Amino acid sequence: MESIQQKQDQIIEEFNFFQDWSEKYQYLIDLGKTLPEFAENNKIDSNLIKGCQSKVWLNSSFNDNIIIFEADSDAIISKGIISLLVKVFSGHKPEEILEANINFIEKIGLDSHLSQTRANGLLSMVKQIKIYAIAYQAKQ
Amino acid sequence: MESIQQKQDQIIEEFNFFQDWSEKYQYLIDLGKTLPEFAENNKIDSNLIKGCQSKVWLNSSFNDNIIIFEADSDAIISKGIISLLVKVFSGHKPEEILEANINFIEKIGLDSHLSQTRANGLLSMVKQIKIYAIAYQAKQ
Amino acid sequence: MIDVYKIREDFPILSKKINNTDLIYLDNAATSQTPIQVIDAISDYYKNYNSNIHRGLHSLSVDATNKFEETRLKVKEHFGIAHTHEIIFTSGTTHGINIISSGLEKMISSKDELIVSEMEHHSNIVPWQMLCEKTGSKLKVIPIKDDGTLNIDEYKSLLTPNVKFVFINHVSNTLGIVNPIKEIIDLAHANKSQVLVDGAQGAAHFKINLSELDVDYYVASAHKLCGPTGVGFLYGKSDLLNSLPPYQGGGEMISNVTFNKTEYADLPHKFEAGTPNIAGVIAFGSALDYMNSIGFDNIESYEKTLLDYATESLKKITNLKIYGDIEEKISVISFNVGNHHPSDIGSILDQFGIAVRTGQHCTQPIMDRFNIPGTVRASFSFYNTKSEIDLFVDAVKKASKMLG
Amino acid sequence: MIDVYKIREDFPILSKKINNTDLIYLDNAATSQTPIQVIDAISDYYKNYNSNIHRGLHSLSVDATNKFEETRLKVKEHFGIAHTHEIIFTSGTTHGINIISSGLEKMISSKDELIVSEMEHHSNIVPWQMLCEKTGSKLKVIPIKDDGTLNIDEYKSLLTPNVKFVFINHVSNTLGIVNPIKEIIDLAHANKSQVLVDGAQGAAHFKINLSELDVDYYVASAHKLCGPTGVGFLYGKSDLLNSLPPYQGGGEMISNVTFNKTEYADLPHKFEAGTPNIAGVIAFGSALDYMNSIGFDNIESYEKTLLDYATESLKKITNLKIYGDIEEKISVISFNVGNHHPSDIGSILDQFGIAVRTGQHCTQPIMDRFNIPGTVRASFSFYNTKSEIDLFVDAVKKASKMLG
Ligand SMILES: Cc1ncc(COP(=O)(O)O)c(C=O)c1O
Ligand SMILES: Cc1ncc(COP(=O)(O)O)c(C=O)c1O
Repeated sequence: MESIQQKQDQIIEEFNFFQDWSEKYQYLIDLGKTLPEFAENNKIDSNLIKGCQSKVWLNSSFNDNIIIFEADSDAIISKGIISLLVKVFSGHKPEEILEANINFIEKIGLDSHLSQTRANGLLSMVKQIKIYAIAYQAKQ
Repeated sequence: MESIQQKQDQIIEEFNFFQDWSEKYQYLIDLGKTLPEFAENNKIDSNLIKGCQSKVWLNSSFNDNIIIFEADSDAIISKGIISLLVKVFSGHKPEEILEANINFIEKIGLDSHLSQTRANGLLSMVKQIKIYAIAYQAKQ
Repeated sequence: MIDVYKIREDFPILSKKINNTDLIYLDNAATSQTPIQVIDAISDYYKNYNSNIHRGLHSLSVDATNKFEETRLKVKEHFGIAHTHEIIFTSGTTHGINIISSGLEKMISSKDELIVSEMEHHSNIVPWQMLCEKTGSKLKVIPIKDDGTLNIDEYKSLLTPNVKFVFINHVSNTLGIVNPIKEIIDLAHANKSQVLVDGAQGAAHFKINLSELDVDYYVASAHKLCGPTGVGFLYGKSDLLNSLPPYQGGGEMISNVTFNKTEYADLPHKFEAGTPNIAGVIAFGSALDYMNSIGFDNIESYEKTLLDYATESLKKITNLKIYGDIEEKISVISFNVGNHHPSDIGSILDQFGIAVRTGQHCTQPIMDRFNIPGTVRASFSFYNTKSEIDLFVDAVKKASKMLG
Repeated sequence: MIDVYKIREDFPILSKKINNTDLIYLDNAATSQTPIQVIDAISDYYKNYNSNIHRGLHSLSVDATNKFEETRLKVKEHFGIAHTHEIIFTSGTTHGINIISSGLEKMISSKDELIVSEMEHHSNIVPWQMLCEKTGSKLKVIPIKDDGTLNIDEYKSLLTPNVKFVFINHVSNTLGIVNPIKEIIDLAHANKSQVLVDGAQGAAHFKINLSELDVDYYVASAHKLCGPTGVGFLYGKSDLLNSLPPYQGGGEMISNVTFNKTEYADLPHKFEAGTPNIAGVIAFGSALDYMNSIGFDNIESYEKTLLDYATESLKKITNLKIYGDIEEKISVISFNVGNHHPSDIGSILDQFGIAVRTGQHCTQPIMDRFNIPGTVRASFSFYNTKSEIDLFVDAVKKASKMLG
């Protein structure tokens, strides 16, 4: 299993190939479409992330000291973005997540190409992921 | 008895002699000081004119078809101004007062040399004088 | 007629670049842009006669007071109001509505009923819900039909003797639909109900005469009328305003203060507690001047041309659905494309430098009515051009294609 | 130290002529003048990113939202506030006080007592009188002594167990006296009473740390702090603000609206209904930056020099009486000369191009206390000079001579 940093570097490399924002958006949209189905009964208010104009749900489970994230959104670009986050964070220990330095978002220029409301939504997502990590760490 | 217009013309002529605002103010102050005493028991709320920062009282009496005005103020410049008004309007018939075209205020430059709050106060005074005239005319 | 390219020169923001392309501003229903004349009026105030008003004896204060009161006169003239003291300056539509909703607290009881419509902005819903909660009175809702218009037959049957007030927007900010407010007012008056019209969207697009409308209360915001943020006005018939208690306590709104007894000042001051947005009110006057110099008739007919052109062009896009596509509307188009989330369309449009609004537009009940998460809303103003609309329609097509 | 002549170049209005002489602006307690940096911030907003905030997805809206929220951060830093959500933007001090007075309606009963002081601005009296009228609670008044200061012994004896709230100004706008608010707050807290401080005059003249003060609520206006008109802020401890009902209903302040149930948004939005004064809030941030670039320590010590100089010079005038001539004060001098009516002095000073305020300064109880119709109030700011004070004192002498 790759580390969180390795996964970020991979994403950064991928995005380096894109010429302009439309390719980035197209990639996010495609990612959004391929994100695995999210169980309808997990679309509950307690999984909803505040601060996004679209609805974003984030669910997590904890097994063998490892957190698995699943996510969904009713907007496809949000779904693409959160699928990046799931890719980066899912399958890691709480400690790893808490220690991780999240830099791929700026590096791939998402923060400037996403409107800030989206970027804030993204921040909320990262925050929520870290909150889960803290909670599971406490459980250990 | 001179007409209202004649009295206004007289005032305009007097003010023509003044070189600057300070002479005009000095004149108003002196006028204010020489305005006859106003009976304390006439200093009642119903005689008070709204719209002045200082208190201005205007009292009137009606005899032989003629209105006599008396006025007072706790500020001396206001008192000077209202003494001009009393001079112009007192001793006239309601009709004369209602028909009169009041132009001396601008002509002597009082409206530009008085701050507008004062000028508004002055307008309130003229308005009050006309209201008295209307009331007495109705009584006839 | 309108020389739109000449007009655009008055708006510095319109030559701005967004994401390296020209800004195309189609979010006019949220806030209008500001011509240089209005911006200059604000600077002029602060550079030449900034001063607190009404109580001052010195020249600056006198100038500021006079200019401030001049706007009241302009509002009176422009909106066909009988008396200047029937105009209360507010910080915006929301503030104006809340002055009334708070004022009615003591005048409404649990037997009374209030009517709003399903297409109201939250600002014209929540204050009445709060009022009902405090007084126990009942809020009834005029439903909207599938085409987005009000169901006037339903309105008539809701108008029972217990109905004390009707709260209705002149124009829907989401659908652009112009409501038949004259009819609504006349029906209400025949029922002895009073009417407050939320004119946030109405005031900006055509000329209205409040005396002829015979409306009881009317509220609007300057920032939708080429004016500054933080300013609006409330019109009320003077006997009604006189019968309401003051809203806020403070300076200006009193004539006499002792610890035993405080007397309130006359209208309009009774409702204008504290130092107002002096620069803003003065600039609002300039905004009215500006719009009148262009002419509301010209604005109305030009915006209608833009609306028709945009509606036709958009309709050619497969799966594009417009909400409230009727004849009687201002230049606002709310739509969705297929099942794409409005925020997806909006984000992509932003990359093209096109500013539209997406979401619920503070009208959640409309979204619930049509069972959608939101819409993309493009709203045009007299400074928009047909070629902007072409670029916009083209971008919607591209966005839809990208989203697949 | 302050280079006053350099600073004056930032203020376009200070080079204005009034009645053919240079303007001498000594009405700073009513409203402060506005530096070009703040004026430019307003223009910049309208020229470059005017847009409605918070709900927008497009770039302009994002820029406007970020700049708006930046001011909240600046207020937090400047006033030593723990959390940004404890800061509510208002249209001014009066609005802030009324948010609280309206919010307390349901929390106060006829057994409760409230305390104000005899030196309050009407804005910090009338709302509490209105609250008492609605709730039947009792308003008690801390008297002032002959020297203008609060009678703290009386305050202590008024602080009985029934006292729920104390409302007090930080600095008297009429007398310039700085109240011992730390002591007042600590005494109140020991009595389990909450304290609202009216900081309209305090915030502009020295730096304060609200966390250290441990004050429950604090309100101020931007227009007294080199900022624009129509903006202010309310600070409240978050648990207290959370416990209050919302003030106005409208957009922004809700998270969910249906006709069955409406949920209010979290702080600070719960209290910020409707489109705010966006340009104004952003310019308020620039005003704080500007004043901090000069430095509040510098401002405080320079203004003290002006105050001492003016006080000494005025005292040499026969029959001139200063109200509140004590050590702990800001640069405000209220006075009368003999029996001359303050408006007579003020009118003559205006002819000399000198702007002072005359009258009751919205503090009628102070006038009643000293049995005077009003005062002449000269208030100095960090951009005033000693030579302006010389001209002012000279003009007072001349006025007094003219009046005889
Ligand atoms: C002490 C004090 N409180 C309250 C106010 C009211 O402030 P505003 O008019 O900005 O609401 C003022 C300003 O005159 C003041 O000096
Ligand atoms: C129909 C309608 N009502 C009320 C409002 C609220 O106006 P403001 O935010 O200026 O108070 C708006 C503006 O969004 C609106 O469009």
